[in-house]
Amino acid sequence: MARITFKAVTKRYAGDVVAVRDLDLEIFDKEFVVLLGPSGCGKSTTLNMIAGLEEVTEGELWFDDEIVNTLPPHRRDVAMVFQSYALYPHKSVYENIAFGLRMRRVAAEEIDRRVRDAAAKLEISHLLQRRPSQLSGGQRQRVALGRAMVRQPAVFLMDEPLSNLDAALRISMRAEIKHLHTAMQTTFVYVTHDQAEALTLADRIVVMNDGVIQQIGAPDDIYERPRNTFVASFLGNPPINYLDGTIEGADGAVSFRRGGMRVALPPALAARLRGSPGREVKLGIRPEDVSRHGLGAETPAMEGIVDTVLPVGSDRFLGLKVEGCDVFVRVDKQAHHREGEPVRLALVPERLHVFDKASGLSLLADGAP
Amino acid sequence: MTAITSLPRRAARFGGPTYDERNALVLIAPLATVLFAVAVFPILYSFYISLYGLKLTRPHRVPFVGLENYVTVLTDPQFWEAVGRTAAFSVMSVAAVAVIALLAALLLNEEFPGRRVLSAVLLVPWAIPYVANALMWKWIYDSNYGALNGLLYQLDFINSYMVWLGDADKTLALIANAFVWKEVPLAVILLLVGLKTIPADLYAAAKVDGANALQRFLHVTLPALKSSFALVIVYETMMAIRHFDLFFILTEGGPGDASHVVAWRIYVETFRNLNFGLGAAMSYILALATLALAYAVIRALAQRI
Amino acid sequence: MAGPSMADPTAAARAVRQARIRSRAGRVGRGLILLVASLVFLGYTLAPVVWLVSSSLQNEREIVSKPPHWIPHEPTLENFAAIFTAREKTVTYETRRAADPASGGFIPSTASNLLPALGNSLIVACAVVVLNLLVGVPSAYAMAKIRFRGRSASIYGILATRVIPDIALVVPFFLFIRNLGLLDSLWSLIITYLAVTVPFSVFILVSYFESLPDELDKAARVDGCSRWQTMTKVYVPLALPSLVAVMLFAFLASWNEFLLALMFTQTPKSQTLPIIVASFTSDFTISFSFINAAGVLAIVPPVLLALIFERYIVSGLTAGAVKG
Amino acid sequence: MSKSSALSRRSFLKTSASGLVAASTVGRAGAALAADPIHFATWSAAVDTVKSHIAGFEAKTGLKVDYSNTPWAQFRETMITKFVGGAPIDTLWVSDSWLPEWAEAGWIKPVDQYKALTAYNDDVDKFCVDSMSYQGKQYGITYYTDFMGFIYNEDMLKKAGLSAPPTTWAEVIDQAKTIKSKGLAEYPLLVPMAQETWLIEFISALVFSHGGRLVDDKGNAVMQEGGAAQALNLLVDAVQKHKVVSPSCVETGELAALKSFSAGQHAFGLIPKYRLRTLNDPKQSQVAGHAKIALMPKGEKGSHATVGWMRFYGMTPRAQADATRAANTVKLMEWFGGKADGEYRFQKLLFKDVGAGFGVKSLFKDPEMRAAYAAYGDVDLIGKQQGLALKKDVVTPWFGEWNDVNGSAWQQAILGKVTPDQALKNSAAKWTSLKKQG
Repeated sequence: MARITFKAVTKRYAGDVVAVRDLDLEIFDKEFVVLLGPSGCGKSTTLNMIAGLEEVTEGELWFDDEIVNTLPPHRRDVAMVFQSYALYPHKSVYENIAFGLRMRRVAAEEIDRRVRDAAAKLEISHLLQRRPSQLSGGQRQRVALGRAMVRQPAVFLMDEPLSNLDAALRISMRAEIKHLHTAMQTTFVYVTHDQAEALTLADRIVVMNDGVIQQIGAPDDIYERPRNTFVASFLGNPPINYLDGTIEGADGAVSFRRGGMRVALPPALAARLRGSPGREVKLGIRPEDVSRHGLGAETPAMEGIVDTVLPVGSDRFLGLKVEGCDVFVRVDKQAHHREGEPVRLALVPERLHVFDKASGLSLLADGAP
Repeated sequence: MTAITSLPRRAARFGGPTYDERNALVLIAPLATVLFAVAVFPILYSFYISLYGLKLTRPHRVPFVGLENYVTVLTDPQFWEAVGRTAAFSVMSVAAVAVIALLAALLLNEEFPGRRVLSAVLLVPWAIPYVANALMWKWIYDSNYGALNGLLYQLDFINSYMVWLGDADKTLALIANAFVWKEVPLAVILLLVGLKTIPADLYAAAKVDGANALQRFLHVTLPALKSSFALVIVYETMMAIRHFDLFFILTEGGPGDASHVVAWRIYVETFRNLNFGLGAAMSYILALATLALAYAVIRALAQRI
Repeated sequence: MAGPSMADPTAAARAVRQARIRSRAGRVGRGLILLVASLVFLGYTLAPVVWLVSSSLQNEREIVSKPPHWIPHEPTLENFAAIFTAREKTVTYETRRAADPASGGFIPSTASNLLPALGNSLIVACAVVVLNLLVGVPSAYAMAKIRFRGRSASIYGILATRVIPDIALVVPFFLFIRNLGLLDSLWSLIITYLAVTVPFSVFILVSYFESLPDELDKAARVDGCSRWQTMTKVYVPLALPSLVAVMLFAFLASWNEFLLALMFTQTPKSQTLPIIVASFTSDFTISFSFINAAGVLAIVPPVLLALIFERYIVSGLTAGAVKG
Repeated sequence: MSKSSALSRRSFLKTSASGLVAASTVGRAGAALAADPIHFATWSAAVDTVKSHIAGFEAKTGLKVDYSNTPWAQFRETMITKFVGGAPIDTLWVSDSWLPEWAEAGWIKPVDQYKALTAYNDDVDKFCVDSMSYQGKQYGITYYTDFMGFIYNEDMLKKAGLSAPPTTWAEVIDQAKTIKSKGLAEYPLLVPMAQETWLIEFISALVFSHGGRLVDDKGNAVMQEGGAAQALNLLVDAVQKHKVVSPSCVETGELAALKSFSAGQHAFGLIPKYRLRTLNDPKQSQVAGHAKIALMPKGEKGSHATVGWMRFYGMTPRAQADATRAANTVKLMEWFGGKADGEYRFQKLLFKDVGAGFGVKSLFKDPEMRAAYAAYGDVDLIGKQQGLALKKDVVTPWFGEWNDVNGSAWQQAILGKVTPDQALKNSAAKWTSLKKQG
C-alpha cells in the first residue's frame, strides 16, 4: 500500500558527521526490502528516516505521491519492530499490543478483536496479561511483532529484530516473518547485518557501507554478481577469496596471472579485458566455486598446498596456500587431503569474479571500466 | 504529481530548526523562561548593581563607581579574614561529612536485620529544616541549660558548665558539627547510590584472588566510589561555602568575629548596612570563586577518572 | 596442603571443623561490629532530635534543671496546646498580663502565627513541587531524548545556575521580586524556590530518562505518540521513582528554605514556618520549651514525608533500573 | 558607553533605589480607605499592655489597629526590610540610635506639622525632645525614656560582709573578688556584651562613667583613648585577670542578663533601670526585694555618669501621604505617647507593668507613681542618676554600620583575640572612614 522513494537523501548529524550520503532508492509497494551492511553503514538511519524518527537533512523522501520529509512518525502509517523489542515495561502484553491502536483512536471492540487475533496467530494468547519482564526473549519478540501487526500499517519496519535471539530461534523466526509478509501484503523494510537473514527474507537487498548504497538487487543477483569487493566480501560464508594479479592477453586468450598461476577467463570477461593487458586486478573465488572433479587441461584450475583441514559434517573446508595467499575452499567430504599435501582444484569459469584492484569494482558489472 | 519537482521548503536546508528541535524548544521553553527570569537576569543585574555605590540609607545619591566596590572588598583585610574562616569551616565540615558518610554508607550497604530501620532513621537529619536544626543545636550548646553541658557533666568530663558557642575558639567547630550532622545523610545517599552500582562479581573475583576485607575495600570499593565521592566533595563544598542559616541563628557572626564568614559578611553588608552595591560586589566575588572552585575540582577529577 | 588432609580423613574432618569455627567466629565478629556501628550511628543521628522532642514536652520549670532531665518527669503537652489553640484575643486593661515578657516562660503572641505559617509552608512547597514537574519533566525529557544543537551546553548551563550561592542572588532577587510587586506574597517564594530547585530536578530526571532505552521513545512515536504523548504515556510512568525523588527533594528544599523567605516575607500573611520559628530563637522572652515545641512542629511534616517515600530516594537517584 | 546612556542608567538605578523607599507610599497613597487599619509595629515588649491600650483606642474611636510585634533583637532589620519592601506601616517604635539613619533614608518623617503631637513637648524632659529631633526637625512623640543602672544584690553583699555598694570601678572589682572568693557567685559582675541592639548602651555607660566619650563634639572618634580605653581595659581585666565577669558575657544579651540576675547568680550588674520593677517582683524574680540601684561607679577620672536613651513613636511617609490616614495615625500616636482620655494612661500602665521610665515631668509628682517607685527603688537616687544620664554620642546616619564593627571589636578584646588598644583603633578607623563617606 505504499511506495517509498528516496531522492538524493543525505542525513548529516551535528559536527558534519554524514550518516547517509546521496541516497537514491525506490521501495515498491508490498515489497520485502532488506537493508544490509555492517554496523554504522547507515542502514538504521535510513530505516529511522522512513519511520520519521530522524529527519532528512537534504533531498526528498516520498511515500507514494507525498513528500514526508518533515512528517513526524505519529503521522506516518508505519509500524516498527526493534532489536531490543522496546516493549513498555509498565504495560501488560495486551496493552503493549493495543497501545498503537489506542493512540490512533481505534474503537475498543476493534482493538480487542485485533489484539486477540494477532495473539492467536503468534501463539501468545496465554501471555496477554503478563508484564514484559515475565516473558522469555522469544516471547517478547512475538509481542513486538504482534504490536506491529495489529496496526496493519502501510509500511512495516524491522530493525535487527532477530539479533537478540539464540541461533535456533532465529532461524525459525525467519520463516515466520516471511509468512507474515505474505499474509500482511504490505511493504516490509528490514535492517540486518546478517547476510543469511537478508538472503532468506528479501525480495531485494540493499547493501550499504559508509552511508552509501553499494548495490541493490535480488538476493541471487547480489550473491552472484556483486558490484564490488565490498559486496562480494559481505555476502557469503565463509567469505570470498581474493588473489591479486595481472591480466595477460596473449594469443587472443585473456587470462589472469599470479606468479606461476594462470587462469583463463571466460568469454564475457575476456571480451572486456582484451584491450588491457598488464592491468592489475583481484580475482575473486567463492569457497564453494571449486571442484575436485572435471579437471582437464583446458579447465581453469588452482594449485596449492593444504594448510588446514576442517571437517564440518556435510562438507570439508580446506585452507590452502596458493601462490603465497591464503585461500579457503569447500570440498565434498570424500576428499581426503592431508596437511602439507599439494592439491589441484578446478575453478568454474563463469563463477569467477574479477575486480579492478584499485577501485574494487567488478569488471563484470554494467558500466564497469 | 507536480509536487515531485517542487522542492519542499525546508528539505534542503541545514541550519534551521528541525521538527525535533522545534519540539525541544517548546518543551524547554518554560524552564528557560524561569531560569532566565529568576537566575540569569538576577545574576547579570547583580553585576550591574555592583558597579554603583547603591546604599539604601542614601537613596538619592547613587554614584557610578566602576570597579571600586570590588577594590574595596578585595583590599579589606576583614574580608580576607572572613574568607579564611569560610575556608576553615568548609574544610572541617567537608572532611567530617566525607569520613562519617563513608562509614555510614559502608554500614548501610551490608545486609543485616534492622538495616531498613537505620536507613529510614538516616533521613531524619536530612529532612528537617536548617532552622530547626539550628535551634536544636543552639539549645544543645546552651551554656546554662544545654544538653552538651549536662551530658559532659553527668559523665564527669567537666567539673562545671562550660561556655560553648560563646567561646571564640570553639564556635566554628561547633557550627560545623551542626552542619555536618545535617549534611551527612545526603552524602550517605549519594555514596549508597555509588555502592549499588558496584557489581557483586567484582567482590567475588577479589575474594577468589585472595583479597581480605580491607584489601577488597581498598581495591574494589574505593576506586568504584571515586565519582560518587567526588560528587559528595563538590556538593558539600558548595553547601559549606554558601551556608548561612546556622550562622544567622547560632551566633550572628560572633562572638567577636569568630564566626564572621563570607556569607554572613554579605548578609550584614547588604541587609544590615544596606550597602547593596558593595554587597553585590562581594556576592559576585563569592559566586565567581565558587564557580572557579567547582570547575577546578570537576576538571581535576575528570582527568583522573 | 589439600593433598595430605584429603589423604587422611581425620585431618580433613578437623580442617572442616576448624573452618566452620572460624567462619562462625567471623560471623559473630561481623555481627558484633555491625551492632556496635548501628548503635553509634543511631545515637549520633537520633539523640539530638530525641532531646529536642523531650524538651518540648517539659514545662518551663523542668527545662531549666541542672543537669537536664533527659526524660521529662512531668511530661506536658501545654506547648503544643498553646500552638494549636493560640488565637488573637482582645486584651483589655483588666485582662492584661502585667508581668513583663522579659521574665521568661512566656508564650509569645506570635504563637498564633505558627499554624498559618504551617499552611503557608505547605502551599508554597506543594506549588513548587507541581511547578517543578510541569517545568522540569518536559525539559528533562527533551534534553534526554531529543537531539538538538546546544543540548549538553544547556545541561551545564542549568547546573551552573546552582553553583552560584543563594546569598549572592538575594539582592537581585529582592529587587526583581519587588519590581514585580510580589514582596510579602507567597508567589515571591514559589517563583524563586522553583528557580532554585528545578535545576536539580532536571538533573535527576535527565539522568533517569537517559537510562531508559531510546528504543522505547522510538517505539512510542511509531505507535502514534507525539513527543508530548511519548513523555506522558511512556516516560513519566516509567520514571516514577525518580519523579517521587524529585518531588520529595523539591518539597523539602521549599519547606526548609530560610534566607529568601527571610528577605521576601514581611508579615504573617506570607511568612513560612522557618521564619516564625527563627524569630522565636532570638527572642529570649520566650520559653525554651515552647521554642523547642515550635521546632518539633517544623520537623514533623518533612520527616514524615521522607520516611513515607524513603524507598524512592535511592532508587530514584539510581538510574537504569528499567529494561525494555 | 556614551555619557547620556550612563546618565540615564544611573538615573534609572537612582529611581529604583528611591523607588524602593517610596514606592509603596506613593503607590498606595490613594488607597487609604476607612476600613484600612492603622498599622502599628513595635518590638515585643509590654505586649499585653499595648494590646489593652489598643483595645481602649478601638473602642473609643471606632478605628481599627493592625498591631504587630517583632523581637527587639531583630527589630531594626525587620523594619528596614519592610521599609525597603514597602510593607504597610504607619507608626512604629523607634530607638534614638536609628533616628539619623532612618530620617536620612526617608523611612520616617518629621511630625512638626501635627500640633497634637508637638503640644506635649513642654510636658516632657528636654532630653526626650532632643533625642527625637534631627537637624532641627522633630520625628515623633515619646514612648519611654530610661537610663542604664548599676544594680546590686543587697543580700549577696551582706552575706559577703560588705556594708555598702561600691562607688568606683576599682571597688567593684575588689568587692567582686571578695564575693567570688567566698563562693557566693562564680561571676559576681554581670556585663552583657552580646552583639545586639542593647550593646551600645552598655558600652556607652561604661565609657561615660570612666569620664570618656566615644566621639567628641565635632563628631571625631575618641573611642581609642582616655576613658573609653580605660573602660575596655577594666572589662578585659575583669574577664581575663580577675575572672569576675564570665567570658560568656559575649553571648549574654540584656534579657539573658536579666534572667540570670533575677536567678541570683550575680552581685552587680549593668541593667536598664526599669528592670528594677521586674527584679523586685517575687513572681518573676528570686532576688525580689534585694535588687537595689546604686549610682554608676566612677572610673579613675570619671563621674557617676551613665547613658540615657529614649524610644519614640515615629511616623512613616505612608501615613503622611494621605490626610485621613495621617489624622488617624496621629490620633493613635497621641493616645499612646500623649494623653488618653485626659491622662497619661499608657505611661502609667507601662510604668506599673514593666517599670519603664516616663519622660513626662509631672508624673514624678503623681503620688500613685511615687508610691509605686518607692516600693522597689530609691526615688531620689533614681532622680539623681537620671540627671547624670548622657545622650549617646555616636548617633549618626552611619551608626548601624559602625555599631556592628565596634561591637565585635569590644568582643574580640574581651575574648583576648586582640589587645584592647588594637580593638579600639579598629573601631575608630571604621568610624573615621564611615564619617568620610557621609
